[in-house]
Amino acid sequence: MTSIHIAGAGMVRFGKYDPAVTFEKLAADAARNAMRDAGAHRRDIEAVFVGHVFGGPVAGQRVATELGLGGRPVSNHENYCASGATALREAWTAIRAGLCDVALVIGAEKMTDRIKGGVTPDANDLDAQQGFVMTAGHALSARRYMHDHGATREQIAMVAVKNHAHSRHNPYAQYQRPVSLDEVVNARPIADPLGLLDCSPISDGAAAAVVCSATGLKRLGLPADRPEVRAIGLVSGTLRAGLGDINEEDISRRAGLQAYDMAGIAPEDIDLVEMHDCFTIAEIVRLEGLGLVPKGQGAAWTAQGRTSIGGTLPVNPSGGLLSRGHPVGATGMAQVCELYWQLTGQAGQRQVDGARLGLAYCKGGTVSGTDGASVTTVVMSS
Amino acid sequence: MTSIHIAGAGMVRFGKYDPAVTFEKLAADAARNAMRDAGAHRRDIEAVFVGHVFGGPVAGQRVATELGLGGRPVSNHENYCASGATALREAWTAIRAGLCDVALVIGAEKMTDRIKGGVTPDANDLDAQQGFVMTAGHALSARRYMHDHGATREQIAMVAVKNHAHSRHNPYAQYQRPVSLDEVVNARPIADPLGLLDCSPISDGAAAAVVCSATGLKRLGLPADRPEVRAIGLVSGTLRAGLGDINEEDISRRAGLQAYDMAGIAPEDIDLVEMHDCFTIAEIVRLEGLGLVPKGQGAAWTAQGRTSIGGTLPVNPSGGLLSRGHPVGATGMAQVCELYWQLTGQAGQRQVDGARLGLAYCKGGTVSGTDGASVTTVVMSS
Amino acid sequence: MSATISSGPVSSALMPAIAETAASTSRPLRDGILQTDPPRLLGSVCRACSTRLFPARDFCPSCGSDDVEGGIPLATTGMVYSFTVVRQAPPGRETPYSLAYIDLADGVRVMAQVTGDPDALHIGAPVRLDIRTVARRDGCDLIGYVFVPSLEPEVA
Amino acid sequence: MSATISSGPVSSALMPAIAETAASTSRPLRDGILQTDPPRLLGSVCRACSTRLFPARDFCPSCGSDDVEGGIPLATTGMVYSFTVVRQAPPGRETPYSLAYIDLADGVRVMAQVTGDPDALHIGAPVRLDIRTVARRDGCDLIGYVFVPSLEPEVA
Ligand SMILES: [Zn+2]
Ligand SMILES: [Zn+2]
Repeated sequence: MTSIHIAGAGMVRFGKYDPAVTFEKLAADAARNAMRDAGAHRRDIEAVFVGHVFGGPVAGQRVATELGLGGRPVSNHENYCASGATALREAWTAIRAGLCDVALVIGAEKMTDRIKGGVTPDANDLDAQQGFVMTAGHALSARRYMHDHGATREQIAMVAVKNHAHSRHNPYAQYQRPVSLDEVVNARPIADPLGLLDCSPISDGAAAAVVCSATGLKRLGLPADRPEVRAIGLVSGTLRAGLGDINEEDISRRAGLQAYDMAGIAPEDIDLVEMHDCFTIAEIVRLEGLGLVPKGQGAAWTAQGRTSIGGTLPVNPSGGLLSRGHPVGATGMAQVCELYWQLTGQAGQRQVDGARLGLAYCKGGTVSGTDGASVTTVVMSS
Repeated sequence: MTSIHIAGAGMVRFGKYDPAVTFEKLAADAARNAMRDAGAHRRDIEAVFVGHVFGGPVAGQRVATELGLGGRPVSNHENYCASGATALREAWTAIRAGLCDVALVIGAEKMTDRIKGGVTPDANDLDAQQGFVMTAGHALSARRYMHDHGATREQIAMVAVKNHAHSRHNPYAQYQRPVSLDEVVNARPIADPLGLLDCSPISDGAAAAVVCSATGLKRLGLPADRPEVRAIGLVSGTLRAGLGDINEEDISRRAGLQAYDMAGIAPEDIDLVEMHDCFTIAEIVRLEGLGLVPKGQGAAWTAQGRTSIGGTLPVNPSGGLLSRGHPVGATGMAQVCELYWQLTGQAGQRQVDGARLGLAYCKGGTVSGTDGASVTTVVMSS
Repeated sequence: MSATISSGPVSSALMPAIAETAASTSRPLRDGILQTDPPRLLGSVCRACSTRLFPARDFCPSCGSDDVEGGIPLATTGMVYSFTVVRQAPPGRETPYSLAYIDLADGVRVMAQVTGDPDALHIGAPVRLDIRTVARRDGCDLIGYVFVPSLEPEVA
Repeated sequence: MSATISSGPVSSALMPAIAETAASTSRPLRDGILQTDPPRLLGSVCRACSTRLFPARDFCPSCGSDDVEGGIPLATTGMVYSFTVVRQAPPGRETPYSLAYIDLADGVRVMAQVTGDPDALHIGAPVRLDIRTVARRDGCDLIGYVFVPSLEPEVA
């Protein structure tokens, strides 16, 4: 079976763009950056895979037309916040299946002119009818985590402090200034105990990569040692019966195991993580679910700096969703861009020393009664 | 490389359902029918692929939860009217890549409570800003086809007469009564020269199949001679420069060639076609683009009965989109269900004699300046 | 069921009206999730492993059995497993409101709003079910459910 | 540009106003697609193979070249390649209106509405460009384009 590589990656800076800056423009700009980075011309691209949630029907085909890539197989893939990573998984699968050797993968979203007051589950969802919103779910998680493990509000808030400290050095991040613990703890309350700075923002943006087989790398004239996509796990949630721990993160555990098995690695082998920190507490419980941090110790690890750049397990050197921003369909591919830059030593002042094996995790959507809709786990090595 | 088979297929009747009959219920009912037909239990299903356009984020995960299939990889795929076939292509690719052996593929749509006055291109589309609607595009095609090839209004209308005659025998069709040539020609005008009965209706519905590798068939205890999915083509449109024939159907030609090459067949080998007749004229020009009917003769062929059941090339024995209905994300999988029933001799009074090799064609969406957004071509053999 | 009037932060979707007053123009928020006389949430129980679920399913997620019975009245009392006060929500829903996971006495966890003073809420607080009109749509009362804090023994 | 007032079926989005009257509160329907003085649609031309396109692109779909020049004024006269009268459309757009493919004299095909009597339209009918206000949004006139039937020689 062929190995599958990232030949090049590119983004646009995440942020809040004017309505005149369209979904198509963001996506095409990110794609051009990735193609330039890979030294890929139009003629090299055999297929286009696009992940997005709110771009509307055949959004990927509109983007491909802008890019002069009309004619190729183009497809659109949606798994809410895991959409970008799902598009990558479809490309990775197509290359494994021998359908193509050089594919363009784009994650993109234009949210600021479409989404008001936070993303929500489907209106038919029973929990949504009770007033469930994403923030509330994470607030319930945080409250119980503090109760069960003696974690403090400040320890949880340190996730935001850490990730904003990292994003100072990420030119693609929506926010590039540090925030203090006081600022996080005293921010406007959103869903107790979480405040505004515990929540990732609503953002616009796009991120892309050129994904290749070994044959494809040769065709592009690139060396065979480009970062390799070793595994991409995808799982959905299961119905939770009984009175178990809501922070059990069984869905994360299963997604992690799937990726570790496929890549032939153990969680201890991982040098850095791009984690779906849509909320501060989420970074903590997901790291624990993945088996990367011992159960109940994630908050303390954060406060001790163990998940900072320079710590034992750097998490979100990019700044994560909290600081880079969270255009939902783009996030998975932005994580892949960051791993690519880290694994090729191009991450500048946010470079993680000795970055050889990275994991990117996305979790998308909710389905009433389950522990989540969709989780992806991308394992990449240098 | 493994062969890939349809182990079982199932639908719900297409039509206009009450708002209380949800997207999730339609999709789950079709899936249960397909699983029952394949003799597949929950434990047999390794992954779920869902095609839809208007179901909302993580719709597939909501359906999987209803079905008790939580935990598996679930993904949502969109290529407008080609969404169902695109989901099948992703499953087929995953099996080829060795990711699974038994997959459930669902195409579903709940339109009647969401879509008013016909589907449209994205509002940002330049043509849409001029007043382009889908019907108008096909009316422009019909007018020019009549001018270029001396075809008559009545010959084009015969596509609707033929397909409604076929659907009398399809228990899953939205409309099961014949219509006369007079009824079609004198129906309320929509976009001259096309009237109401030249247009497929707005519908609700779902269709599903259990898709297997040879290993998967064994696991389900099924014989190895289940219908095989020989090829699935996927192409996007290209920008049209100059003053060429708008009925050139280059996109259909390319999609056909891709599928014929992959399946190792010639167009003459095809015994029957499930064709995306979203409008009467579309069936004619697409058959010509695919190389199945000589250029400019599709209208005459239809009027002569050559594309009727019993003719030399039966097209839409199911009744097609015009009669079966067109819940956009479901259509591609409904075509696959029909080919499965035809190839296994289960099509009752609409059975095509000697059906051994079938083609299903979908075309989805528009992008301003191109000849279409997305075309899929599924080749299946008995 | 007592005629409890909500006194604390409850969503605008939760109007202070009780189910008994509902005429023929009332229906449950969703088919099959509750009954009004006596007021109960309805779930399912697995005949193989006794797992209870809310809302009802036709299969058991614990053991995979299809031998599951629906329409089972669930316990009306429980304890707060975790809670939050939601202070920002998408347009159309008034804030603040208290949202909680309630662990019912028969082992079923339910997500619902809790009435009363949010500052008095705590993990482990006893609550009881209140079936009531929670919204009005197309001239019809939608019957839903909230939980109400119970009197609890003084802690020394 | 003459001050043509539409006399036939034209969408409600096409108001009978002309571009010259537009004050500073007017802008094109889309950036870069037209100019008002003189009134022209703007396209691109490939320096390698001379293919013209509307709207402009930064690459040539015919030969793949990136050596493409934008902002090229296109011919203002052309012929109807095909046409339809749209009698049903989604909410917000008034019917009927005539929509056509226009083949411009310099080899570019444009989709646009055509003013005037739809019964007089036919394939091959000569038309000319009219740049005009086609909609109003946020107090701003949106400048777009339609085509107007030209006088044609009597056919014997
Ligand atoms: Zn059980
Ligand atoms: Zn050229």
